[in-house]
Amino acid sequence: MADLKRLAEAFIFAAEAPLSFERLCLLLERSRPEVRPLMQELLTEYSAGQRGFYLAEVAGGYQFRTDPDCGIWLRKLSKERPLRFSQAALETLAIIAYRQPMTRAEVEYLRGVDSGGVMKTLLEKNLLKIIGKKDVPGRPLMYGTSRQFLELFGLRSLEDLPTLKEVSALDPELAEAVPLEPESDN
Amino acid sequence: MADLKRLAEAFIFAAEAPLSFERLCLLLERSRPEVRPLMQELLTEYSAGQRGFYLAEVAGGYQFRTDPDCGIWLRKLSKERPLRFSQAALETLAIIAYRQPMTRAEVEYLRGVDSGGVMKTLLEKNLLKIIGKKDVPGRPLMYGTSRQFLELFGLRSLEDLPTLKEVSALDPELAEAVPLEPESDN
Amino acid sequence: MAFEIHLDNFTGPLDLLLHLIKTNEMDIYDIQMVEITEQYLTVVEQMKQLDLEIAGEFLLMAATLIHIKSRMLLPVSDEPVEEEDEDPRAELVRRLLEYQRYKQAAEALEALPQLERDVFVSRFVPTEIADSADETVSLGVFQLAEAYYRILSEVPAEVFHEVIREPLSVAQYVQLVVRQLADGQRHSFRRLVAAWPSRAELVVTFLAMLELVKMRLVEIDQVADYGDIWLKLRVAQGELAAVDLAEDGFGYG
Repeated sequence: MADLKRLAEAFIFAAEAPLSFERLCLLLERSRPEVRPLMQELLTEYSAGQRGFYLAEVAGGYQFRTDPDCGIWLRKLSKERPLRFSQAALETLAIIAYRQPMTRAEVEYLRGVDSGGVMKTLLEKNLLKIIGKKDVPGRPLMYGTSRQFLELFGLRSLEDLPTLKEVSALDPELAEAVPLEPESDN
Repeated sequence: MADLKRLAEAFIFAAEAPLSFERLCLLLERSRPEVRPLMQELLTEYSAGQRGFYLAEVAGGYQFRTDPDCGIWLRKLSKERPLRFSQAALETLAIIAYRQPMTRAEVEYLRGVDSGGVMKTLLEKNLLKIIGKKDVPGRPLMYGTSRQFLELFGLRSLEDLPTLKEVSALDPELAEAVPLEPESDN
Repeated sequence: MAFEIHLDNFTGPLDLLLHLIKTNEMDIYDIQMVEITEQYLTVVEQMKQLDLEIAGEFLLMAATLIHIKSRMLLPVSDEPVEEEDEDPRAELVRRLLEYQRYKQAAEALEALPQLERDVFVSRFVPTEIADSADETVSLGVFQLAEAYYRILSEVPAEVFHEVIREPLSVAQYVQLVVRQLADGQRHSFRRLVAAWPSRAELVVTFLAMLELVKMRLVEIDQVADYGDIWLKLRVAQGELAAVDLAEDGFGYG
């Protein structure tokens, strides 16, 4: 049993992306009920704040990651500047993350500004993805966030997104999520 | 002191290559006599044969590595690795997705290079399928994309593929480069 | 009221409006349209004077503000206008509130520990899995579409609909290509076809090239993806005479 746990550790450590529970079971050639308690143990052993790294649950999988506490120090390791998002990129990502699937026109209606360039950059960085076409006249493309988006921000799933502040309750009519009606899909 | 050890762990874990003792001291901004005992502790804590990975002393530095015991198993990771794509595979897939049915010669004409190997790989991965023979001399095989292709890209149907107009709305540069109306020839 | 504002500090007109509302300590549910419109226009005007290019969205918002302001100034009509007397600002307020939500969400995202900025993963690749798999590219519908349109942009149009009829004979072009390559040097395909500008000729030249490759008379290579294709004669000029380059040999007749 100890060996199975070691193997699980090794797989997660060596995988290039977060390793899902299903894939881990396949790799270990064991059933889920056999693997589950192991993972519980590992999550405890490598929980955040104990060592320099911890076992994180991200993007539907497990991955060893350095503890966020150490972040400022670790930045000294890399010469390159980390990815810095512009305000426009963050807004666009946020809107799509919370409201996906979204068309470009819907994003632009919410932001009040042309967003094609920003969306293209985010698509190229693989943080957004095209997830089909909307069933309305013109069949505009629909966008959503990708797995890399979850990995980048260390989220298990979209449900892990920070809760949005509710719009002030002063006016219950306004507080309701406003249905989007972009003028037109151009 | 515990924090210094955590930091050392994190540095070694995140470094791109084995981290030398000297560099570690620099990064930690501590003197060698301060760091040396830490490293002894870490080497003991993460000695080989205990976990899935261990603290190895290699190439004049420290590095966390998977335990050699697990090696044979780890090979499964590469075999069962999620699909990896080369630029060549992506191009070939793109051409066939948009213009199917396509013969190999047609693909090669568009790409300007031999594509037999790539197409074979894509067939093996079940992303392409043979959909008949073309009614021209030599009766070459015609290829198209498969169900798995749609699944992989999260598309409901081929009609969900973005048209030139949609892509170039995000990337005006493309619109100038492609004088075609490819929508019309499906 | 003097303030210094730069448009590029704002991601859009909604952002600028929110800023103005906040600095004026106004209630977002009760925007003072006259004041806000005036300030907004001042900012836009400053930008114009600085000869900065102002995005259309900022001007559109200016028009919207003026419109709302004028509607607010109209005397409330005595006629019982159905239920239509919604506050002219309502739509703007809704948009501002909604936008504010996502502006805050963006801040929350930014604050999350970010990979390669605050959090790092191990870069160690065990030799067991370090097989030389080809360099990988990111994979998504967008990448697929972009790859396709990039290729199209480099290929002459309508190649698949072209029906090649005489008088262009492949054999004839085989001869032409051979003549061009006779010096034994490498020649670029692009340069070769540049001599024959029409699409039909290009296709025939291409077919001729393929024939020559098939007959192992010419070798082709390409140094980089998308790079030019290079052709070079594989045989000595003298040996060519022995090869039958006549029309019927190619089966296009």
